Order: sequence, then C-alpha cells, then structure tokens
Amino acid sequence: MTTTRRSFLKFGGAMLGTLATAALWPLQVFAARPDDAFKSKSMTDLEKLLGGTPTDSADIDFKTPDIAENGAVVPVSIESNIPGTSEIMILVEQNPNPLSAMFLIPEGTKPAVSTRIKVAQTSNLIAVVKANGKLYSSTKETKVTLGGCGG
Amino acid sequence: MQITLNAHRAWLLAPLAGACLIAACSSEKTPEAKTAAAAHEIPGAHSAAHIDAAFEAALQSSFHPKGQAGMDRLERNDMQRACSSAEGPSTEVAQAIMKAAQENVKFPADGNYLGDWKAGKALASIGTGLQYSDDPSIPNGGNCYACHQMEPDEIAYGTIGPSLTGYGKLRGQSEEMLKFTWTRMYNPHAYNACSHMPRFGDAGILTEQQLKDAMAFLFDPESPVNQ
Amino acid sequence: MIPSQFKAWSVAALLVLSPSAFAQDEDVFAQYREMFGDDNPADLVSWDGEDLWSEARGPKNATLEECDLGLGPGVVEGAYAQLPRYFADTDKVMDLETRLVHCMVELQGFDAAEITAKPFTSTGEPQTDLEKLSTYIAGASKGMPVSIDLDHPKTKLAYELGKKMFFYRSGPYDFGCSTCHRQSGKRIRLQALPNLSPGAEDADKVYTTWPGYRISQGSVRTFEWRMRDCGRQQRMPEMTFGSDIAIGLITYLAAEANDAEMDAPGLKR
Amino acid sequence: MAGKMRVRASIKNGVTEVKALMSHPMETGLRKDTDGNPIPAHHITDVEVKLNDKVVLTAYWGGSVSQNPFLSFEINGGAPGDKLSIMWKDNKGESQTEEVTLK
Repeated sequence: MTTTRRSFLKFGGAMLGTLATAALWPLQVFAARPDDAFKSKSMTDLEKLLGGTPTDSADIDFKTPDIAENGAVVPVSIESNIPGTSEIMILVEQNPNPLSAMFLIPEGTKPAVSTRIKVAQTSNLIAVVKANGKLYSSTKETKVTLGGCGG
Repeated sequence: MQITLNAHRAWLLAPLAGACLIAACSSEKTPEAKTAAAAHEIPGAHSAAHIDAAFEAALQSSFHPKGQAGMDRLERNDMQRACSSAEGPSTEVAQAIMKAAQENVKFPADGNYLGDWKAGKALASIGTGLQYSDDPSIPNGGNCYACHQMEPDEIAYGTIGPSLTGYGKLRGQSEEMLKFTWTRMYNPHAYNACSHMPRFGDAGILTEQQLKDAMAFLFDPESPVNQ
Repeated sequence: MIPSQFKAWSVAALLVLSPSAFAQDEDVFAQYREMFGDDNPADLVSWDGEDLWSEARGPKNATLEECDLGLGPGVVEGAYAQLPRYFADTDKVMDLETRLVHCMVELQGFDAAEITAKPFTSTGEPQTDLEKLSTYIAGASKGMPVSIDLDHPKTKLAYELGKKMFFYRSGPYDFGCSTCHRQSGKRIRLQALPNLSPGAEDADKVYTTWPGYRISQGSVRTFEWRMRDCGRQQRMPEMTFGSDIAIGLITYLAAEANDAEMDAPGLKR
Repeated sequence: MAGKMRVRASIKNGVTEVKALMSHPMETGLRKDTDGNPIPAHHITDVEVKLNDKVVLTAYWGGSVSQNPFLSFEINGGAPGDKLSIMWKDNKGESQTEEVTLK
C-alpha cells in the first residue's frame, strides 16, 4: 500500500483528503491529566492513586508479543468486553514509571485501543480497565531480548 | 608444553571440532558456497589481475582511520589472506594454518585454567571491544552469546557456533579437555582452519584472566552453564 | 597423546551438541513483527522527502526536479530499483545517495563536503535531508523488480569489487561480511542473519527492504549507513560515504537481488 | 517544530476505524546523550480526538509511549462528510492538529 502523499490522496474508497491545519479551536483544557500517576515509581502507590487494586478479568482481550525484538517499540492492543468501560490504562511493571498511557472512552466509542510502548526490560504488562467505578485487569509477560549483534 | 598432534590422531579431536565444522564455522568448502559461486558466473569483463589491482586501490581510498581503528586493520596476515575467498584454502594450506595456530598458543603461566565464572558470565554477553565506537580503556567483551547457546534458560543466543550448554558437566575437567578448550578459544584455527571464531588469545582480544574467567563459566560446576 | 576414554565420549559429546546446535527454530519475532501491520513511521519521513524534492533550496535556490536519477531528469518512479548504475555525465557508477549529493551540488549549489560530513542522523536527532529524500525515492520504486545492468564494464567492476570485499577478512577479529553472511538460517543472538553469498536468495528479502525504519534507533537508515555500520562492527576503520568499496558492496548486493520486488521503506529491528 | 501527523480513517458497516501516526521524539527525560548529559523530557502528554466537535477519545501519555507514536481505535458511527480531528499537546506546550473529512 504505497503511502507517499500523492498516492495517499489518490487512494480511492473510504480514504480521505488530509487537511493539515493550525489549531482550529482554542486549546481546551483536558479533564485533569493525572500527572502524579505518571510520575509514580511503584505499582503499590500507583494503585492508591488509581483507586484500588484491580481484579483480574478474562473479559479483557489484551494482545502483547511474547518476545519483543526491541523494547523501544512494543505493540499492544486492548479490547474491553466489560460493560460500562470508561477508562483503559497500560502499565509496565518493571518500567521506572509503570503508568504508560491512559485512555478515556466516552459513550459511542468502542473500548478498544492499540498503541506502541517502551518496555525497559522483560516485564509484566498490565491492561487496567475502569468500568462502572470498578477496576479490572489483565496481565501478560513480554520478554525483552538483547537486540542486535551486541556491537 | 603444547599438544603434539600427529596427523593420525588429529581427526580424533576433529569430532569435537567437527561439531563446529558441521554446525557452522565450517571452513570454506561448504558445498552450498561452491555450487552457488559456480552457478553465478557472470561473463567476466575483467581479468582477475585487473580486479585485484582495482580492489587494492579501492581499499585504500574507501576507508579512513577513526578512533582506535587505523588503516592497519585492512592489512592481512597469511591466515586471513588464505581465508578470504569463496572456495577456501587447499588442504595443505589448511594444515599449515592449523599447525601455525597450535604452535603459537600460550597456555596459562601458572598452569591454572579456571578463573571466576561470574566474570566469565558477564563478558559472555558484552559485544563491544576494539570498534572505533568503543572506549579503548574499557576491557573487550567476549560476546560468546553472539554465536553460542550457553546457559539453558537464556533465550538470546546465537547459532553460528555449536551449543555449549552443559559444557563442563559433559566433559569433565581432564588436563586434555582444559588444554583443548583453552586452545579452541585462544586460536580456533588450531582445530578448524578459517574458523569464523575470533582468535581471542592470539589476537590479544581477551587477557589471560578473561580467558580463564570464560573457561570457568564453561567448566565450573557452579556455573549456570552446567545447571 | 590422546587418552582413550577421552576419545570415547568426545564422540558422545558431539551427538549431544548436535541437535540443539542446529535447531532451525521458527522466526522468534514473527508474532512481534506481525503486530505492526503496515503502519511504518518511515512514511512520515517519506513525506518529508517528497516535499524536499520539489522545494527550491541552496545557494542556487533551485529544486531537485531536474535531477536525473538514471531514468531522465525528474523521473523518480522506478529510479531506485535500477540503482546503482553507471552515469555518463560523471563517468562513474553511483548509488542513490551519491547521485543525490551530485544533484544537490550541481542543481542547488550545496557543498558536497558539507553534506557528506554528516550523511546519517544520530539517535534522537531529526533525519538528514539525504535520508528523507532516499526514503521517498526508494518508496517510489515499491513493487518494481530490482534490475541492475551489469553489462557496463564499470558496473561489472563495481560488482566484482563488492563480491571480493564480501569475502575479505582482516582486522583483530578476522571478520569479513562472509563471517556472518555466508550461511543460511544462522543468527547472532536473536538477530537472523541473511545468507548474502553469491547466488543466495536471501539478498532478495534484504536488499529490497532498505532503506528501513530502525525501531531501535527511531529513525530511517539507508544502505550507505548499513555498509558503514557493518564495517564498524567488523572492527575496520570507517568506510567513506560513496566510496568505491561502499558502492561496490551495494552494487554486488543489488545485483544479487535482481528481479526481486522492491518493498521499501522497510521496518527493521 | 511539531512534525507531521498521518491519519487514516475508514468506515466499515457503521464503525469508523482510525489509525494515526505522529512524528514526535517522545523523550522520557531518563536518556543520556553520547557525552553523558541527560536529554530533557519531551513527550506528548495529551491527545484529543473529535468527530464533528464531539470528543470521541482522550488520551493521556507518559514518556514511555514509543517514539513516533502510533494510535488506533474505533468509533461507532461516523458518515462520509463528517470531520474527524486529532490534536496532541506535549510537555513543552507544542501542539499539532490534523483534521480529515471522512469519505
């Protein structure tokens, strides 16, 4: 799928014109970003900040690679099948700051996100879902290997 | 004292070295390389001599010194010259390479082959050393994991060399086995002419103590390689 | 003298060694790579290159739209798949990156020494102009067969120099390209090593996916960088950008990948 | 200089799938440069996605989201002609917006 700009525009069907614009509307202040949660260094005080220890749930479809060729970019995807899901978070237990990303899911948006995160070393990756004020989680380990030829 | 191997006995060690031959660091004449080169003959517009001359000139104009890597590193000793081709050396040249390698091995001055396996474990996964991007004051790594499997539960290992898992447990610590393994690391060409393995002792990459530490990592019953 | 008991189990040891030593395990990272889909950050770099191509710059305040990459002035589509090639105007075999420098000097008035002093970015820095242009131009050959014309004597000589360098072993580690790239199915740690010796088809998969986005460095890397960085790991002195050996190696590897379909920019470790 | 952002959105039976690639160094502030001095933190902190001015996703990111971040998600609904916009803001106050019209 060629992605150079011109062919990107020519691409038919559901593709769309891209319009790079300056900020169209005044910079909204987002609902408060939990800055302290992003700075917290341990799982325990993170759980205090997030409001309790999540209960493990099989209704979270959490995809992570078993072995990551490079910890700098680890693709993860989370889909919550728990009704009333309003928040999804990604935690990396062994990272200096375990909280990596947080997503607020309003009505009408599917509780499913994919992104790529940095995993400092082999670690448990935890997807935390908030639904109807309760916390649920799914945990998977990703091995991070010594990349390259060691040179 | 160095191992005196007469030709008849040499093939006895070959099975051990053979693991290397068969596995990966086999010398040049792998069938695959021979047929591939032949099948790929492109009608030569240039004589070998012309290519060689152009090559020497290109070599000098295509590199420049940087950090600890000077232009001297483009020069080759007899072994490197003999091993720089698709077909590889003739049998006599290969024997000469092995003989020269065996004769120049320096065994530990105090006769003690085994150092600290923990230090050996560390240098086994350090891949830096002697590159122009490396700090010359930092000891060179051995990078054994680049090519060998060692500890059973370490998944990031290479497959150019044979697996060394359980090395000491399997072989014991007889004088001959310590000598053989030391030689294998000091100068691999002693048993396998044109081996892909660096001459860790002969080329001064690792110090005598580092070689001892690597040997301990392989032989020491405490070492995770033997768990 | 070889004690007899040593003989007996040395053969046994070989048997124990052999199975795991030759395990052709499946690609350990297939799952990891597959999760990337086709969303490659190199596309953003390719867009920047497309802009640079038609932006008036340099002392002569000119664009690169008159630059002849071998298929005629301004023709980008399909040009990369036929490089390196002989150029009559310079009477030299040139790869994409040296040809771009040539155009940036001739058409835009830039200083060659300045460009080639830092042709490659470092981790965390923005991509260089050469890298942006190379990503765009390589992407414009996607799906087209590599076709290196070895009939011209100078291109054939470049090929021979590259092949000879492939087997050239020197330096403290006795390394040559062949040390790591002459066998199939091998790897350094978990890094798969393509067999790039004459006639080995791994060149098809490898040459066609450069330039590529290197995840570990968060930036696109070009083939000239690839040659230089391999030289560094071989403990050699630094390879000069656009030198005869660099272009020889690239010509050799490109010719070994003849007829394979270009699929750049790739996504790499 | 806020780099480019590439947004692809496709509508399949009533669900709009969105994929975004953003150009950003995403420095955590823990990394050191070649001569050993730490590189200051510089990463996206907030992302806001709107469909015709209705917020459909908000994201808060730390420095451990990968460089040149990728984000994909799905919205129930969305029709040709709707306006989808994605804005990010980083800890240096830089911002980038990309707006696309669904086809």
